[in-house]
Amino acid sequence: MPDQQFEPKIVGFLCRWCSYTGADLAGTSRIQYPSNIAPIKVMCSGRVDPTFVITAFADGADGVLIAGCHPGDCHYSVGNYKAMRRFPMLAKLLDQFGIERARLRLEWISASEGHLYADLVKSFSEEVRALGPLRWKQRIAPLCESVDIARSQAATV
Amino acid sequence: MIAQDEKIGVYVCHCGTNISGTVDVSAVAEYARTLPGVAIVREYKYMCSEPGQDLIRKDIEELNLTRVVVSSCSPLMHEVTFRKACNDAGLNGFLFQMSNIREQCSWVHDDRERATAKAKQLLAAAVLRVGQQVAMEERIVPVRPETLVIGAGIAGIEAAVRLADAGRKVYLVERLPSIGGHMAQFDKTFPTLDCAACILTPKMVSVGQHPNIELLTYSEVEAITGYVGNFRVRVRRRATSIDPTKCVGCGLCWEKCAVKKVPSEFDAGMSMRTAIYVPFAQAVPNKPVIDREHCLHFTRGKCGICQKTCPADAIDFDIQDEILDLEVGAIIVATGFTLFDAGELARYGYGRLDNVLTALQFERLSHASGPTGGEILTKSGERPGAVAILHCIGSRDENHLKYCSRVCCMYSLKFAHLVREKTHAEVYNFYIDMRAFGKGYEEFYRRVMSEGVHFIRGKAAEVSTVAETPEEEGKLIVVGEDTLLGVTRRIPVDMVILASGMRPAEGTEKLARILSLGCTRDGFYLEKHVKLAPVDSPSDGIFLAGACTGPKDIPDAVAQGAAAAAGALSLIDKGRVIIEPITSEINPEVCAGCQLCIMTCPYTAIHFDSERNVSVITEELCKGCGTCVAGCPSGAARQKSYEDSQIYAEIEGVLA
Amino acid sequence: MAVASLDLREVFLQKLYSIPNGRKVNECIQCGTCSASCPTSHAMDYSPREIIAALRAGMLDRVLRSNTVWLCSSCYSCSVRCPAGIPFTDVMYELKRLGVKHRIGDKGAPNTVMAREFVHLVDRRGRNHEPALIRQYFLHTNPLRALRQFPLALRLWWRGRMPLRGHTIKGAAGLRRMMAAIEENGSK
Amino acid sequence: MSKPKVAFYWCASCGGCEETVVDLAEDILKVVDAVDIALWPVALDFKKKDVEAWAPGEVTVAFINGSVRLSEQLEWVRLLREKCPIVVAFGACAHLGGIPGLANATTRERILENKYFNAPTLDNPDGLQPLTACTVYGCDLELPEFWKDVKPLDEVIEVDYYLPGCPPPAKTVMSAVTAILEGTLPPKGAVLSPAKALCEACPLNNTKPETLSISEFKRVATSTPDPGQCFLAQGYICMGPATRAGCGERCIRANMPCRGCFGPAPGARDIGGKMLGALGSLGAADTEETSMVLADTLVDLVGTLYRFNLPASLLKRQYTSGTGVPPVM
Amino acid sequence: MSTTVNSNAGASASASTSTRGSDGRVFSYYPGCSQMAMNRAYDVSTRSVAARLGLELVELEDWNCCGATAYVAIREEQAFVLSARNLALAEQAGRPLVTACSGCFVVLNKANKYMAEDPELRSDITRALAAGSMRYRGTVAVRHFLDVVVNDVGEETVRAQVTRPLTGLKVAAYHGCQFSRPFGERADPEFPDTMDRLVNWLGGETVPFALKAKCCGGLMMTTQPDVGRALTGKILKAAKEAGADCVITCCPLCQFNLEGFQRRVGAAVGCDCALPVLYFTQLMGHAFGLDARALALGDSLTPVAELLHREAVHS
Repeated sequence: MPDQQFEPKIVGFLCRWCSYTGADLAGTSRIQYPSNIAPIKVMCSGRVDPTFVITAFADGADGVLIAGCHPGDCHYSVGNYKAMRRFPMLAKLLDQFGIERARLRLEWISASEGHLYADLVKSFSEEVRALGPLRWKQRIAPLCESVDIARSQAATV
Repeated sequence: MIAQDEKIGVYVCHCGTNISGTVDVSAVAEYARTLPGVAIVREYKYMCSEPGQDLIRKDIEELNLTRVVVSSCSPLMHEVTFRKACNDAGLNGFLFQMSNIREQCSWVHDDRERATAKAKQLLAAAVLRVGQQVAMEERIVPVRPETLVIGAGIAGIEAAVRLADAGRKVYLVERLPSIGGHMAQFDKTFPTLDCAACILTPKMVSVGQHPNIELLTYSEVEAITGYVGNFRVRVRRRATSIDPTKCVGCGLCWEKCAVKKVPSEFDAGMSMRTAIYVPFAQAVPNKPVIDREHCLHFTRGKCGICQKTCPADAIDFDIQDEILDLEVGAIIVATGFTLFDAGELARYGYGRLDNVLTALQFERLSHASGPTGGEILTKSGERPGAVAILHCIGSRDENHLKYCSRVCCMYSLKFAHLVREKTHAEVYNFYIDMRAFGKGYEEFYRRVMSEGVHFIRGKAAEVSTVAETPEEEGKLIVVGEDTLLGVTRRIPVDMVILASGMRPAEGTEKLARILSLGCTRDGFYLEKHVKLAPVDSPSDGIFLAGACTGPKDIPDAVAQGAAAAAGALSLIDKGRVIIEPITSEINPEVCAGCQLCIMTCPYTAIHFDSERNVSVITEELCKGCGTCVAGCPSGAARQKSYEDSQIYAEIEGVLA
Repeated sequence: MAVASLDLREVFLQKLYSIPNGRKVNECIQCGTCSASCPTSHAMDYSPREIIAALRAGMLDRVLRSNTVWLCSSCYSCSVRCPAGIPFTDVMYELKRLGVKHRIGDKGAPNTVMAREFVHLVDRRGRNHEPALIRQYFLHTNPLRALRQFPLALRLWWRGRMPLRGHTIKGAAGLRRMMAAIEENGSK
Repeated sequence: MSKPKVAFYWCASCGGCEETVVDLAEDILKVVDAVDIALWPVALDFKKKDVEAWAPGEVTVAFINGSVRLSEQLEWVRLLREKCPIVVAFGACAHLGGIPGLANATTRERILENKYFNAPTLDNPDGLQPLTACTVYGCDLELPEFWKDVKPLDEVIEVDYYLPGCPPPAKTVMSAVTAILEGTLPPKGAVLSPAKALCEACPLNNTKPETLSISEFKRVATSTPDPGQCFLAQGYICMGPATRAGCGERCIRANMPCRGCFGPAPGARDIGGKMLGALGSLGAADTEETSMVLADTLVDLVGTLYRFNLPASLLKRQYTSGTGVPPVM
Repeated sequence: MSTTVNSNAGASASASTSTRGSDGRVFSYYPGCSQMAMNRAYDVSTRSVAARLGLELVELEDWNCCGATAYVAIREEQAFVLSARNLALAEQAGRPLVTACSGCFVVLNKANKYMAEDPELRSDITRALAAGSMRYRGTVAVRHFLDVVVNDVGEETVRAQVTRPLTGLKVAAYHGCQFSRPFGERADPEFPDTMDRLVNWLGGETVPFALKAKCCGGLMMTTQPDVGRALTGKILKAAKEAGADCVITCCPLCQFNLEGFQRRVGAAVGCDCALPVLYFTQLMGHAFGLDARALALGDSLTPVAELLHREAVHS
């Protein structure tokens, strides 16, 4: 059962030309969507260093979106192809670390697809909500945590 | 980390009630006071107004602010405004940051509490980010003097001619074989009843002959890269199969063409054309193209009559599509509209019942060079005794086009007049509201009323063929409520004209993606500002004209064409443009010379300096995408304005 | 005295707005498409368009006293055609319910009887039983007319289309519990 | 004036770093001439109480190798930190977590389960598990505790300098010792190695082609690289472009792509993220499908990209509540 | 387009597909009250042709009234409860729900849609269902049998079953209102051609029929006979004038209005309205070679048996 109280935090890396403009369009068109996403503008989806994504998770994000121009429409010709290739590698790496693949999305949103952006935020928020909090920060924080290992079975030789 | 001695000024905008209606601005401002380095926080009704900007200027001067953050609308909207305000007060504009709490917060969330929480997140991101920003110089780049005009309807033609007359080179790209657009199809123009061809043809000719206009018909824009002043455009010239240098346009080829049954696009399907054809007699350029979809040579590998017939030996089946790479400083988009497909509304019978015509079909029917030589006749060749004109077909309809198409009322009046004049038939206009807003329009409405045209205030509900009385037998019966009487009326007529609405031209969305333009929900291009910048697109250097931003009549389209030309000209004439310094550079202290960035760069802007064993970016060639930065494994590459540290600060901020 | 007091109007608007797209009545452009599309508008006191105008003018009285709602056959022509996206058929249902609930308007008598008998049957047995419904309907409206229907009834009976006994579902008790629950909810 | 005293201590390590000290060869004599070794468990028997007896500052430098996983290790490094003005993290394990740090890719529970119940060579009929306390002949014994994860040295104590490498090359060690003796140390917190990536010094760097288009990633476990060409150009993941130089290119010269033991180059926040950024740029795929196929040719990304520095990376350690299945040990 | 590499997408996707039937051939069948009484021929013929087409119709166990037009007219939420109970039963059975009654089709669909769109309503209904120990999660697709036959089963399978093509038979395909309005997503709301296509596959032809989706008057035939007769009369008249030999319908109420009152309707509109009226399932079954009993042709008030055994239909 998804936790209805849990409000996922999603960081969105949006390319300035297509996706950020598309997200702005959702605004000028007053299309409502959940407030779970916080946009960060980059010039191109190809600028999204996988380290940004890892950092976002490490800093407490429950989901990360990378959005760029549709393949073939990149303002910088081919930057989005780099994002496209990095994405499955990164998803695979995070998966190996127990970060569910569904927490990371790569989507193509053009400047005219405000409604698509809104729909995406809706569905992504729901999906991440269903996964529950990542709590990465808390997981990696404890230092020298002491746990009894079979202390209760203390034996006498 | 924000240095100890920083003094950051934070300004939270209400934007009237645009922001404060949903976001608790005071709470956001209160929160801002808790952020590191923040020296002063103010909220104001309209930060972008002169007094709003003054607040910033004054604080910079009096409080010696070292950095400024404005929480308001999209940076795509007002970043330049506030940056300039900072510069005016002596603070480097790049020590300024904006947080977008309108487009991406107050306008898209209705829960006050959560919208306020998000506004705080976004503000924190901006404050942390600004702490990492550095003073920079603006970058000035030269502007190329050429302009690309996409679409050669009346708006595009107007823009091209204006620019060309000003002595500037114009590339005019048109998808169809001829320029002229929809206006070339029209019979008369309202309200003056000028002959459309008479006023358009001279303009078309001047386009064809202008030394400064390079006409690229039968062509489409495929890709655009670059930025204001320096666009690189890829255009595909579709193969016409005709060598234009040899063809004299004698017409023998299409006379002989074996394929004669292709519905003519220009005549809106009211007549047939051949596979090798000139769309209409006054076409510019007046040289045929071969429609390869229908040509027997291409579909079945036989025929070739035209080639044998051509006295100039101009027909060459082997001509291939040509790819042109153009460099231009400005782009004007004038891709126009297409008619709403009345077939979507089965109840009006278009495509099902004879003598139900679209507006464009009627234009052709009434046009002297149309299929009937300008006589208004039913399909059986008779003069109609009664004609109904149904307004708002597709328009003002939640299920189809939500907007008013603006021109239909007036062209419907024009049709009514033409029908009365040419046939003396009874004419019934079924309308919801009569919108006659332009110069001379209301007068024209009165004139048509005085001509005995019937006006029924009510939208026609359907066109029926089921007669209920003997008078209705064999007629098209238009059923609609006369709302002024509160009575449903059934009007038997011989011809129905559907005043179909306007929707964006086919391919508008695709071009929007290529150009990174925004579209409204209706699919029309989005202007930079619907009132104050109606011919500017949100992307610098790209202008919009005509019906591609919404339905327009001819005078408005022409005015916009001229306005867009003025916009392009003011850019070109200045010869240079200030752009944000977002280029990348490589720190030679860190670079190990692995050269992976060189392979990553889409612009060959990076080269290897073997002397120093480091990679070097040529700033002039760098477009600032930052891909090399993400691909630099040692962290030597950095992107100005989008430094890693700034992004990390932002991530930290939004997750605070 | 106006039966449609201000309170009733509030109640009604609230109900109306709660149906999907119910608020769109405020966006009516009075184009008349609904009226001209309605197969029975010629028999109505007020056409659908006029009903919306009256609703917006606050003349709920006029609306409820008209025969319009009882002439709606739920053909959905107006709803699919309405350029303002008003679900007019649903508006009609809401008006019917309001009329029945507050016992306003007598023009709908036959329909009210039909509906009441229908509800009665279904609530009891879980299903409708047509012969019983028809019988009850004529008994409560015009028993004489029932006589005129007799030949048809006979023809139907002859073909086995008038079974005498209806069917009661196994879950009838459960269904009654559900109905009780929803009624309780409604009275809150 | 008496000679300065130094201490060597080892935590979770293989002993290779100790070997480096021995590898100083005749240089060790210079060291011994110059300093007194106050503590060196690998060679001489010392007790904790001996160290506790040191006066503060009596021993100048502690060279600590190995990462920290046991409570005993924490106790010792804290003690050394208390006593010595300078602490040097010696080798990849102390610096970044090192090979033992890869254990962070799984969980303590799984490690113990494997070790005490599943290992094929195991004979543990009574199902014994390690205890932290037990009573032997009436005496209560306390034993070191095995923590949840592996940490680099600077996560438990403050570290003054880092000597990277697995192990640090003898030359680097000698120059560090010299610097300490001569008081010519760089600012505190420095990694005592060049601030550039390995490609800088790589003998194969000039064999890199003009463009790279990798359609499949290869592994040295299943094929042998051509020793005369840049490994990346051949599709082998060489961590050189993201890894700090200074190792003497030992692996490269042995036809082994760089495995990253010197840790990230100074400009890289996270070596794995950075390397993925580069690898994604160089892939040949141009559709979403082929991108996935390309990614599928990458085997054990954590083990490849974070072989020596997982505990010091952003990922740090296994997130245990996810659905991802930890790699089988 | 999404490029999410989603390893556990199954969880969310399954909800919408669980009721689609394992091979798309097994349905929960909802006959509707009318088919139990005055229109049992529709039920009989539906089951017969379904069996021929390889569709397994499993009657929904203990179904109840859908909450039809007459019910919803006075009690709304209760009507939704009635629908929801059926939907819950279908969900339990894990199959999509198919009905041949256009009225039930609209009512069940509407309940489904409104519950999906209105969380408040959904929670009210959920609570009511719980009082009867039932639960509905909102995963059942409601289909019209005609839509399933034409759009799922399709031309090839239908044609393959034809043993008695309807050669020469001219049919007026009367779809009525509620097959295509407001939920008939795969048919034009005003000019549906679903049955026209079907008749064509059966070897017959349909006449152009402008009133094919106009209202027959529904219950008004009983409550407002004047209005009802006029509407039904127009339809029969138009069908006759178009040269139809018969009318087919896909709704029990339309069927009853069109066939049961032809004499009085004729008197009302002033012309002869006598015309055989069948269910599309009966016509289809006939073309499949099924006997009269399997199609309950004997139930008809109009001379359908004679119609179907004319020479023209047999050639």
